[in-house]
Amino acid sequence: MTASDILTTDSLSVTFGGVKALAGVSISVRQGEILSIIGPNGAGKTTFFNAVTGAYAPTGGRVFLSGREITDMGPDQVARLGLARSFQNLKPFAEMTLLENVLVGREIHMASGMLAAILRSPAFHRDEAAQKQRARELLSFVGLEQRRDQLARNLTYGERKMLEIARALALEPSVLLLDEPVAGMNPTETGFVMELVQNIRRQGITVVIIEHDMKMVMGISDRIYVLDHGELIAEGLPHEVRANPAVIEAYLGGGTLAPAH
Amino acid sequence: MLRLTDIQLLYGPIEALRGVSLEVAEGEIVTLIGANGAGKSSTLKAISGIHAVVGGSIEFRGQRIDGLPPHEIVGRGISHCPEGRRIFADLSVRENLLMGGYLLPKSETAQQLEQVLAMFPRLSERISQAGGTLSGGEQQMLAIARALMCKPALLMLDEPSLGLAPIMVAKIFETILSLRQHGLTVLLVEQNAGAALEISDRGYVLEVGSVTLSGDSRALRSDPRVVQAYLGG
Amino acid sequence: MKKLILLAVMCLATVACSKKTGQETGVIKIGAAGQLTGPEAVFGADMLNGVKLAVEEWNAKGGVLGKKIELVPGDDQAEPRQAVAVANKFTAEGVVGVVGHFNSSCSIPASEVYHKAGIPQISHASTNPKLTDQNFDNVFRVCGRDDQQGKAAGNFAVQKLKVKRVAVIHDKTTYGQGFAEEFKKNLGAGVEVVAFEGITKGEKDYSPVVTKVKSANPDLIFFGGIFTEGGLLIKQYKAMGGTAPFIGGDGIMSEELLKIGGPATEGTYATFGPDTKEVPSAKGFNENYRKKYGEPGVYSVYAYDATNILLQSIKNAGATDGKKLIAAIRAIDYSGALGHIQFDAKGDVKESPYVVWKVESNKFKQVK
Amino acid sequence: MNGRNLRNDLFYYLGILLICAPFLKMHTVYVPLVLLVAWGVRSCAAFAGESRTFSDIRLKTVNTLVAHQTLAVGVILSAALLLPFASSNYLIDVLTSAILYAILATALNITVGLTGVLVLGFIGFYGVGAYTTGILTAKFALCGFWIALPLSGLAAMLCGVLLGIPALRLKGDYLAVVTLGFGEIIRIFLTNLNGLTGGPNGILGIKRPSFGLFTLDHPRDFYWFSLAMLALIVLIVSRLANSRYGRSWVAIRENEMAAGALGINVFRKHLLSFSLSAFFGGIAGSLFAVKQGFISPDSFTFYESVLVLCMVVLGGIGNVIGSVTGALLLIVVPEFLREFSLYRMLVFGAVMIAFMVFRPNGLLGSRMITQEIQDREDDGQ
Amino acid sequence: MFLQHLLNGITIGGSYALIALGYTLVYGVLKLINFAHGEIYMIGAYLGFILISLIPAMPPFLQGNVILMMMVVLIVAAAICALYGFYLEKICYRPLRGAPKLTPLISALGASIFLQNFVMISMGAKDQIFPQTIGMKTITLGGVSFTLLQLVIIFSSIALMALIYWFINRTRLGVAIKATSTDPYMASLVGINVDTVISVTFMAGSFLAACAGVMIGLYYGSINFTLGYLGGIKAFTAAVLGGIGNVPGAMVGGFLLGIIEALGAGYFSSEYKDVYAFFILIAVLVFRPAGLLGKGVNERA
Repeated sequence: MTASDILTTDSLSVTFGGVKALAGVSISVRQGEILSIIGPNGAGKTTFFNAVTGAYAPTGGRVFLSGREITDMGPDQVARLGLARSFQNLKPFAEMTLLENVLVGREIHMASGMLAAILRSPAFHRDEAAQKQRARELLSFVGLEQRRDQLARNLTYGERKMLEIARALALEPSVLLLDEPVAGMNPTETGFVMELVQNIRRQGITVVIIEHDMKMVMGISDRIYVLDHGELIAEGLPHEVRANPAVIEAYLGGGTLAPAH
Repeated sequence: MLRLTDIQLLYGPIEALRGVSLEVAEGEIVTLIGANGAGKSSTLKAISGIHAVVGGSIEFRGQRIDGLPPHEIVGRGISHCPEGRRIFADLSVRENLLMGGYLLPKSETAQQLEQVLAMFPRLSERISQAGGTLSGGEQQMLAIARALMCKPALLMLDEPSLGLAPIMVAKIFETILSLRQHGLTVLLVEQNAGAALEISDRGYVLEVGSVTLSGDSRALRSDPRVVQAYLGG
Repeated sequence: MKKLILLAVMCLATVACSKKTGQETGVIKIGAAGQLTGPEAVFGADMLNGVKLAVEEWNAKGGVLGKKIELVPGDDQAEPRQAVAVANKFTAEGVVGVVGHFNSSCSIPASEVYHKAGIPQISHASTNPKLTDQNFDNVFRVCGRDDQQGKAAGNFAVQKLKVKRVAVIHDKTTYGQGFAEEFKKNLGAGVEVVAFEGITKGEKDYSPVVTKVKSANPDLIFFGGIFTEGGLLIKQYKAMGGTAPFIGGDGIMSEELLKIGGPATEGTYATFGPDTKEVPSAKGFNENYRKKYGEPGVYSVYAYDATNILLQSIKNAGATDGKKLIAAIRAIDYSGALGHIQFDAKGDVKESPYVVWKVESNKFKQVK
Repeated sequence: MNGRNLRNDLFYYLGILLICAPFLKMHTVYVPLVLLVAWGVRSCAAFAGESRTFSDIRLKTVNTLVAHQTLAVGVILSAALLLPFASSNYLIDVLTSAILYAILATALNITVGLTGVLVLGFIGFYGVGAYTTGILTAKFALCGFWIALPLSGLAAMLCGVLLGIPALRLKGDYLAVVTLGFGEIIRIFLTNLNGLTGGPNGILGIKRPSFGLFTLDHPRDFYWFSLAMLALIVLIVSRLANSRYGRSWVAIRENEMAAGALGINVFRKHLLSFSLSAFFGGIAGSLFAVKQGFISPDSFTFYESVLVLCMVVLGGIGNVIGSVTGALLLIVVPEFLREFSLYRMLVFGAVMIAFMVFRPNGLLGSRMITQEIQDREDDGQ
Repeated sequence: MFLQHLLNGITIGGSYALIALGYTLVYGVLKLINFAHGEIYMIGAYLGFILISLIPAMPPFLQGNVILMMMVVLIVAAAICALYGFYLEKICYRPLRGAPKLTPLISALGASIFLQNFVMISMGAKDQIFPQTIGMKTITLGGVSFTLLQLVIIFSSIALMALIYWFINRTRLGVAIKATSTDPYMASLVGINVDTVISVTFMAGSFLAACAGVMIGLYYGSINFTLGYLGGIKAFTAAVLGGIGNVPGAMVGGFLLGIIEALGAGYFSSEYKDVYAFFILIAVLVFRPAGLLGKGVNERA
């Protein structure tokens, strides 16, 4: 582990009822980079995210964030330490407005206590106003500012993805994990997300992406890891990975119909 | 074979389809492309009776089918393989397939099962495994195989390549092509517009709940508007 | 829309029809409170019929003080909260006196409401000592007290049956458990209580308790509770090969016990009031009741007499005013279906009316 | 079309009559009753889907209320304050009961409505509160009501924490059954711990609270006192609901995993909502004890738990005002039905079905209302 | 002693299991706790009683054959009760599909209150006494006492469970129920009439509950209109104990609950009988949060 590594795993393993979903994966994410993790379905990519963020308890190995071990921490602790994520199958808070969705992400930055909330003290109002302002900024960052007072259930699929990103950014994380951010999007929309991810990185946030869309992966990644059957089978720069025979065999395929334009 | 005339569909107060008209002829592969929320999946759901249309008509082989419940529509020969595969995770592969042939007379089930398994040899290897334990690609195969069990005349596939590795995507498209050789008509909804148009005969472009462009697949692939918006230049 | 209007109209019509039109003057209202619905509705029905019978008889004779008597039923669902609501409703409607409630846990909180309003309450079945121990001047009961009954049962077990080992079962209710504890208290040092068990009311399977009791090998099994559970207990105990006789209280003293328990109930004892069949007025009660409502329940006759006492007192007092009426009840010397009734200072019946009954050839017979 | 409908209708009504037949034997008078109920519930179902009139009226009412919030609250409160002058002790008593249940429903709404945790044994907390007050003020006469009141809340809260620590790790209906078990366990302990709780005999002689020399003895005074407590609790709960606490609760209700990933300690927030709701439940119990003056295990049955839950759902899950309205309806309506005597609960059951079929989202709905307004405005533009 | 308690537990556990199956089946397809199911069980018991009281009016060839007669009573009562399940779903639950999760709970409760009072008013609040029929003679074997009827009841429960297990796993309709449980949306897309499947599920559950009701009535000899309340709660607990939605789980849970209660009441204090069951339930759920045989609760998006 070098000083510039912000997130590292050391032979991380997860077992479900005897089946190894993740078999000793060691990766390191460098400060400020955009890193992609690709691999066939069931290779363990989402499991990897879940294990890193504390949603699953790893059965072996260790995880470090900014040099601090987070292996056995719960998801909320990990989040407080600056690791945010989005979900593959979207999980917006459907019965809350967009603004409230993002405000939930601001929760860990809020200072006013219960008594202040009951008494509606000036400190409470100040805190609420400041966080609402920040939430609005984040919504406008992902292009949803106009719809801030609508319920999240009324968003389209693509908008929900944007909302999830805004919500994750509300944590002010140092690392952002995105699980298939452009799945089901057309090239125009994909372009927008790529732009967004670049902007996020420009704010100094390290981004880790799971994605199948090779245009996106090859287009913005600084480095790529390839997982298969819970193991790392390749890593490197985009053009290296694309040319790696093991990756082609397990994942990319050689067919003309493969959308790796 | 299938004709949609000016159909309208509401999700609560939101108008999902604002007058979609399209046609599918016997033996064709027809693709619907469009952005998220344009109404592609809604169109399929309207056809299979999952959501009731509030206006317009749907005709299949000359008979109105709008307003019928889903199971009757399946009975008439339209099979809908929905987005996200939706395998019955607790049921075995065999049970999944048998459920696909739920409406077949008992005497024909075994024979149809054999035929479908012949098309997907991988599934016969896993015949008594629970559906949920299959890999993503296998599940997609199972979903298609299940949709074929009811001997449909028209197969509707919703985003069959979604979330699959590129190598698997290629296989799925090969499978769709081979289905046509078996005499099946296919209505395909795909995000992967390039690949979809490549294997289909005709295409429709949906935008905000209505059809804005349609025509021969080859023509669509070279239409600058399509290229710009859906094929990514 | 049309349908909805029609629905609304029908609902309104139903409500309107069920309401009495206008305030009838010239009637005397008396309340009858008990559980008319809910799990113990059978007791409510028995009580209501008893009260009805008395009221009808009085009305047939021209009412009291020249006015007709109107019966106001109040459903407390055996719930203390509802009992208070019923009590308040009675006072608001100008009821001059109340027969009820059934459960002690309903009678006690309701009695406070009646006390404040200065209305007499005569309970027909609340046997918990606490009810009259509150020393409210307006509260009376025609039934006995658990301590009296527990004493009667305990003395009988020790002196007549000369038992050495007793098993006690109760149904965890105010009545059942209270009675069981009083019984236990009165057994004295020479008797060993080999088991003290509680059961859940409303169940059908009591085999675990019965198995346990049987293995404790008692000479006598006491049951504090109601005939429904009593019948099942006796039946299941005998089916398991048990031989000791059961003894219970007014709660099991019912034809229903014999039906539920079948032949197994033979030899079962129960403490209860003396045989009313020998009292001429009771004979009349039994006949009239059967004619109208079928077989009387255990408490029907208590409700009937409580009503008669209330109405007789109104007649004696010559007024429906609370104070006078209460004084008249306290002073009454009444002979009715239950025999001779006078109240002591607390509002309890002066002479403890308990005797012991035994099931012989499928009938309850008084033990001489 | 009519032919098919007629056949369906015939099938429906005849079928119902057929299955009821064994029970109706000689009681032919019940036949129209059964048909009426069958028809009524069905009409509600048909009507719920087909008209917007009711929804329009409701929207307008809600809009007006929202627009003149302060005024509306003022009017309702002063009406509630003045009501006792115009009504009998009976009505006051019924309303006081309704107020206590409204407190319970408001408290339960924190877990069921806001946090999305189904609790089926809520009456257990009510019982603990009531008995704490009973034991402290009457049984052992250790302290007065004003000390017992907060202690009752705290005792219930302690139970909430003790139950919550193992139970809140469970999900959905499993948790619900554990809380059901808790309610039953509390009741059984109340019945059997004779030395402490008086067993099935309960505790008698709990005094009404007093301010100095002035005792809240008249039903009217106690009504005002309960009303004040309700207002206070509703205020606290609605303010919490509209703060970061409420947002975290709703976030957990909507999606636990996502809430956790946003740094919310799901377990701790669950426990907080659970113990708060237990606390207010205990407070309601304490009030109940002094209102009745007598408590026994009979008041804390499973049926009561479900009744409170009904109030929350009936008013609209997650809606604080809805809970109060639900409590009012479920306590007051059965009182009106007393006219039906024996048929009271029968009618009540049918009304409950019909109501839910007619308004599946509860009387006031939850957030859906504001959303409906929003959507309509969007359509208009 | 131990064997006696065990036998007692198994007898009552069989009826818990039969009722629990109804909860679990319905929960599977609708993810709904059918709170009125206990009343269905009660109605079943009453139907059995009504039919038995009609026996004197039956043809003589039936009256002569006790076993045949009981079979007829059981099947007819259960069949009518299945229709109660059908109408319950049609009236109280079907209009509420897609409503918030707790809404059907309230209409279920309404139905429960309605049915209870309906029976109370039409049949009276008194206990109804079954005629003392067959097999009530006590047999004692090695210190364990039981009646012939008890054995018949245990075996019938097991046979009925085997029947339902076969139905769910081996028939096309049964597998369709399983499919609908996993994914009703997809089920409709393969041509399953989901409404029919749900109706069938309710009917099957009610059928079993009615069988339990009739057997309990015959065995204990008396029934009343409040029977469904405790029976319902106990069976529901049993279903959760085994893992709600899981068919074998309901059976295991039912028997286990019966045995726990019998042993608890027998060896400790019977006053706390209901508490043991809940304590065991809490303990089981703490270690196996989805019940004994339940699978992990799926994370739903």
